[in-house]
Amino acid sequence: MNAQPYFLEHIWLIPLFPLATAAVMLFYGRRLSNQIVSWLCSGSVFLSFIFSVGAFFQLIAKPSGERIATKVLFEWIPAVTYHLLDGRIAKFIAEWGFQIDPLSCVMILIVTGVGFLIHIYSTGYMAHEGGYYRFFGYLNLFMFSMLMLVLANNLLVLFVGWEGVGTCSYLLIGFYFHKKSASDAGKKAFIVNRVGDAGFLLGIFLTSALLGTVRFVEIGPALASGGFAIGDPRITAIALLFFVGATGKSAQIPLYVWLPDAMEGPTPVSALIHAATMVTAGVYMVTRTNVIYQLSPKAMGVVALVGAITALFAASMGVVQNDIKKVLAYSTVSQLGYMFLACGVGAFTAGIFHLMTHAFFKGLLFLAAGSVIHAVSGEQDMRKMGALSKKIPVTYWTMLIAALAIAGIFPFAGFISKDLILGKAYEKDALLWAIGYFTAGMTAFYMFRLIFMTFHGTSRVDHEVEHHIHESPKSMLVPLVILAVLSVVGGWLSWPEIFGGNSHFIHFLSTVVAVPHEARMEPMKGPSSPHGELFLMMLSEGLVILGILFAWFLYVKRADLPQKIARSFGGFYRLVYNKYYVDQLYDALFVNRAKDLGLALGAFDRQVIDGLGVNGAGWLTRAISKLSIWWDTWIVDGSVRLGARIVWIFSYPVRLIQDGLVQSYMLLIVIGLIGFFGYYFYMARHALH
Amino acid sequence: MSHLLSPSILRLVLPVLYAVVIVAVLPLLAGYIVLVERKVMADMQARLGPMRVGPHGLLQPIADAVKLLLKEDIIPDKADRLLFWLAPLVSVTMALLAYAALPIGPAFQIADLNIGLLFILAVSSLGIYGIVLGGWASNSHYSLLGALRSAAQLVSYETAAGLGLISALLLAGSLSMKDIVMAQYDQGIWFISYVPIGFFIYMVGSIAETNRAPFDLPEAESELVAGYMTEYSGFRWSLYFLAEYANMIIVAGIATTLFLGGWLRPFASSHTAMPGTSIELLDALPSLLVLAVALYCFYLAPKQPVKIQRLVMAMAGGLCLIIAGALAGALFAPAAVLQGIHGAFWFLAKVFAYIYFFLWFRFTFPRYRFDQLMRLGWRFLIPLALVNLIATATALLATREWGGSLFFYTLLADAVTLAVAMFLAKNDEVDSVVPVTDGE
Amino acid sequence: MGLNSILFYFFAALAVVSAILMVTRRNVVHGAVYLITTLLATAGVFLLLQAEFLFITQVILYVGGIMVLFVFVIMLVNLDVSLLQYQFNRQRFVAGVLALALAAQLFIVIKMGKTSLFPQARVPEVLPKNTEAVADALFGRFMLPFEIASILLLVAMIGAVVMAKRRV
Amino acid sequence: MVPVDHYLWLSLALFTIGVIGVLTRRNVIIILMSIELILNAVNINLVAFSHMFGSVDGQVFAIFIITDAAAEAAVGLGIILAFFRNRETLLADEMDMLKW
Repeated sequence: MNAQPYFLEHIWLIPLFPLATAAVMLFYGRRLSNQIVSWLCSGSVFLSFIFSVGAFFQLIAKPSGERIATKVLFEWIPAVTYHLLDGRIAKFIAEWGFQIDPLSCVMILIVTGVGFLIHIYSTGYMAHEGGYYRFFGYLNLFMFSMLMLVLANNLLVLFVGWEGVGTCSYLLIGFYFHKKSASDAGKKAFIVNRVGDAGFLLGIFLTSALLGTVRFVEIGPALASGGFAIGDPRITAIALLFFVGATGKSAQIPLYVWLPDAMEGPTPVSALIHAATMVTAGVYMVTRTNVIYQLSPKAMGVVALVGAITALFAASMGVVQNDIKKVLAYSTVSQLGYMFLACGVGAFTAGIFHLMTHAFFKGLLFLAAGSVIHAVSGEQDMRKMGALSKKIPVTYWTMLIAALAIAGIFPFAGFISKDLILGKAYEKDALLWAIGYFTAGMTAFYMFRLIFMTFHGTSRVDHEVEHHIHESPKSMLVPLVILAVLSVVGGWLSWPEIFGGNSHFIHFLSTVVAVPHEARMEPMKGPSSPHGELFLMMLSEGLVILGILFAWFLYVKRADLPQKIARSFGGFYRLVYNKYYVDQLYDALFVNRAKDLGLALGAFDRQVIDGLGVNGAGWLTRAISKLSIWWDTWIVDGSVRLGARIVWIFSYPVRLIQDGLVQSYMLLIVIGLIGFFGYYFYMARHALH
Repeated sequence: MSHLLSPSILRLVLPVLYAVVIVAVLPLLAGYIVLVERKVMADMQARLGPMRVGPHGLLQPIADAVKLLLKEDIIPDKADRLLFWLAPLVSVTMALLAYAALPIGPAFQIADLNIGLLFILAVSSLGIYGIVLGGWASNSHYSLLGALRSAAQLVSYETAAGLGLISALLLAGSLSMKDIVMAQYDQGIWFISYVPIGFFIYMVGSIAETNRAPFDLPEAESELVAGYMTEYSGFRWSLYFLAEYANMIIVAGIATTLFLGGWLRPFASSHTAMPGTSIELLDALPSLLVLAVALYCFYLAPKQPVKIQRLVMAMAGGLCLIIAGALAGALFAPAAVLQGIHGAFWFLAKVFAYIYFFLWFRFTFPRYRFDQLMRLGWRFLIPLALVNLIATATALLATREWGGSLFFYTLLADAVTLAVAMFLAKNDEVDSVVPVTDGE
Repeated sequence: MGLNSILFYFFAALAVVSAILMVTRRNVVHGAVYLITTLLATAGVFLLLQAEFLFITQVILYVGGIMVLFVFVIMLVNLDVSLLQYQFNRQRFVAGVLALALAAQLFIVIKMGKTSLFPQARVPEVLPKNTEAVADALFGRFMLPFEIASILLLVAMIGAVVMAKRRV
Repeated sequence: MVPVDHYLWLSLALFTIGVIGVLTRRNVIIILMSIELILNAVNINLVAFSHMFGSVDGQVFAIFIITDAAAEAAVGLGIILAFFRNRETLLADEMDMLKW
């Protein structure tokens, strides 16, 4: 392997910095002051960010065809030779390897950049919380896992990161472990994720069994050499299993239920893990394995459909939520649906692009929401807010920018990425586009419902809280401002060509998505015309503005209307407000059945195994040992004692000599000497004669 | 006359003569050392000391001796008569026997044994019996405890002191006292400059061996009345006393011989003749020194308050003047006589300087507790002496293997030893916080 | 009969008489003193045999070291009661006879060997530097035994310390 | 000039006295001292022969024996001290616990 430039050669250091500080925090953190903890943790993430930027620049310095670098630290599972399902022999190698290409480069920039900002934010937000070092330890452990995930060069290492982020998510959701709802939410997230992980793991097994490799760079060639045709059911199976994993991690139907509950964690955690980075791991994974998906139109269809339905479904739930963070959580689920929709229609790069812009504005939304919550002394219910815009102006303006971005107002970041997806969806299927289109309108509505309920109208803040409302400290505001700027300009990285741009970002990523046997793909439906694209944009812009106006009408102009509407659509409102009773359905279908199974197994354990097996064996052993005791006492011991008695009798005369007196022993020595000399004299005389 | 002084006769006669001189002079010397001790003590405590008997108390030792001899000789009722009688005799015999190998000058030595140093050590180690048996024979608890303490102390510190001596022995390469001095002459340097730490160890060890303060536990009056000497009185007691002071002189003599160049004058190896004569420049030093003392006496004489004191001071000055004259006159005598007289002068000067240190320590340091004493011996001095010995041997080996200055290497060795000493002292500090509860 | 012979017989008589007194005395301290006398007399014999180093070793180590230890221990465990007890045990007569028998046998051996076993005493070479010669032998051919002896001493030292501790 | 066998007679005498002491005395310390006497008798032999053969080997052995005697005395006296502390006796014929 020829030597790579410095930062590409040392990409393995990027996850190592947070790991080191995480170890320090978790082992020694208790003894460190908060200031040292802040400096250490933020510093290590910043260092990672510097290395990521360095790697980015050294990567784009290369010609576009060669933008990939691999670094293998050591062989993790040594080579195992085995038979593939079709009888070929393959060598399985899993190494602790890192890979950087445009896709992972984008991801590490997002993770370390947004992560660093959120670290800064957290130093302000968590300043007065107990377990400061613990929080930062978990956070840095998460950074490590996430970076492992996106830098992995094979599925197994990716899976390690995947599980690592899951664990950290669990730890951080349950950070306030003394609160039952928080620890329950943590467990829920963990268990629901296990379902998806099981699918992912099966997918990895199937991949290694079919293709004989888990390295990303070798999957494409393996597919080609394996002779898998488009639509091969085995490939579809892999793709669907992977997608099961992705639905778990990225909160898609049917495994989305954990994400809204995950809002029990501290707000920076929601921003970092449950908006910007971890939940997008599924999108990243699907994109990373796009060669597989591209071979399976059916799987692609499933991905697109699930994404679209999730987007709509979650948006509808977001409309009626009153908890500010829950609204954002459903919004996240909805936006993730967009990304999967993009992947499903083959626009992987558009999905990643939306992932990035979403990281900016959704991270910003969460952080701003955290700032709001901070301002109103921990209150999260929007019904108890209102008219805050004057009191916390920085938070207000940054949050407004984020809302505009997510709603998709031109020229904010969300507009560009979302319309890219909608455009691609339209090219693929008009129905998908229609769902996405409608969802965009709903997004604009609920986001501005949030803005208006929180910042405008009349103040519904509790009286005693009223006095304490204050703008957050600088450490929280600076990240807000930076993210606001990014939410505006983030989209310009890929300025659409119809506006005279050249889609830099899309081209940058395109090498990752380039399919080796693209020729076999069925051609896209109808080439898009610039005019059509422009038309679609106008159309969605119109709907978005309509949604904002509607929100304004309902929550500012006629603030009494929403309750009336809710009352007149009572049944439907309750259905939506209770999240379509999905949690109850899952409880009835799975959770309680699992509990029943556990009870049944417990009963079996007590009755059959303990009762019959263990106690029966015990009784039998006792019976046998009684017999054995008799044998031991009378036969074995008896014979021993008999022998001893015999020896004792015969040894009696010998014992007389051994009287324990040292001098009589010496006397015996003297007698012995005399005997020797006597013998000597006898022999001497004998010899003489 | 010449046939009487023939070498073969002299070889037999001279040792006997020396022995007689030593045995005769030693009690007197001991008495006057006591006087000096009392005077020094008085001076250090800002008082006059004995002044009554004779001018400036000069006849005090003789009065003391007479008193002791005239005292009633008491033997306790239940004492073991044989051993009670034998013990002081053993003490004083062994002390005097050690003088047999002590070279007071190049010729002034009773016997030049080739194991001279070992002989002195052996004989002085037998002195313990005098103390132990005497303490036991007195049939008194104080005596027995004193004797046991003394035995333990002597055995402990004999080791340390012996190990300290060996570092100098390594440099000399001989056990003969005379050869040791000659080795220092040949190397042109006193061994104290090579092994100062060995000298220090020997000094501490020798104080303990002679039961002097601050190591005078066997006869600590506040605890044991007078230790092993409690039941002794009169002449027997004075024998012990004599033995103690004789031992002081012996250890001072050993230290002088091994570390301070014996009878050699300072810069013994440099020979610079006085211009125009064959007399060496440095040989004039003794007489000049004594002359200075004489002049000082004359200076002080008129200032004395009482007439008799003025007179005595002037007489002392005159005496010194005579001695100075004799020392100066010896310059013109044959070389052997010159060396004999000057050697004795230098040797005695060094011995008295060493003994002065003894007195000084006695009036300066408080007494040790017994466990502290044992800890100092076993946990500080002996390890230190071993390290010093190894370091010195290494220095010698380094000089032999790589060449270069022995002084440099021994300097390094001393530095190492000092570092170890600090370590040991620090350790001791830590340990001494813990009270000793498991002792006898 | 030269001076050497006179001294030898003097020392020999002193040694034997003190040895007998040592074995027979009732008082242990006296016994120790007589043993010391014997040892010193033996040291004198060594000196006559021109073994100066051994002489000094005998005096320093045996008399000045080991016997001091003995005297020390005797004083620690001194019991007035022991003076009133029988000093000899039950087997004393048998033992005495047997010991004398052994002595007689040895006497015969020496008598027999005097002419045949031992060569006539040579005129001893004067060993001018006895200490150096012993040292050369000790640190030359007998290096290994010397080291073993030092190990033995170390073991004995540790053993003695352990023994003498109050609680074992 | 003293003949060699005279040293042997001296040695034999001391040896026999030592053996008698070991065999007949009750006091343990005397027994130990008698053992020292026996060792000393051996030393006389060694040195006498060393002198006779004009070699220092015998003296070296004597030194080893003295070393051995020192070790033995140290351990033996340690045992005596420990024993005395426990049993308040020094008589050898009262020390008979070490039997069958």
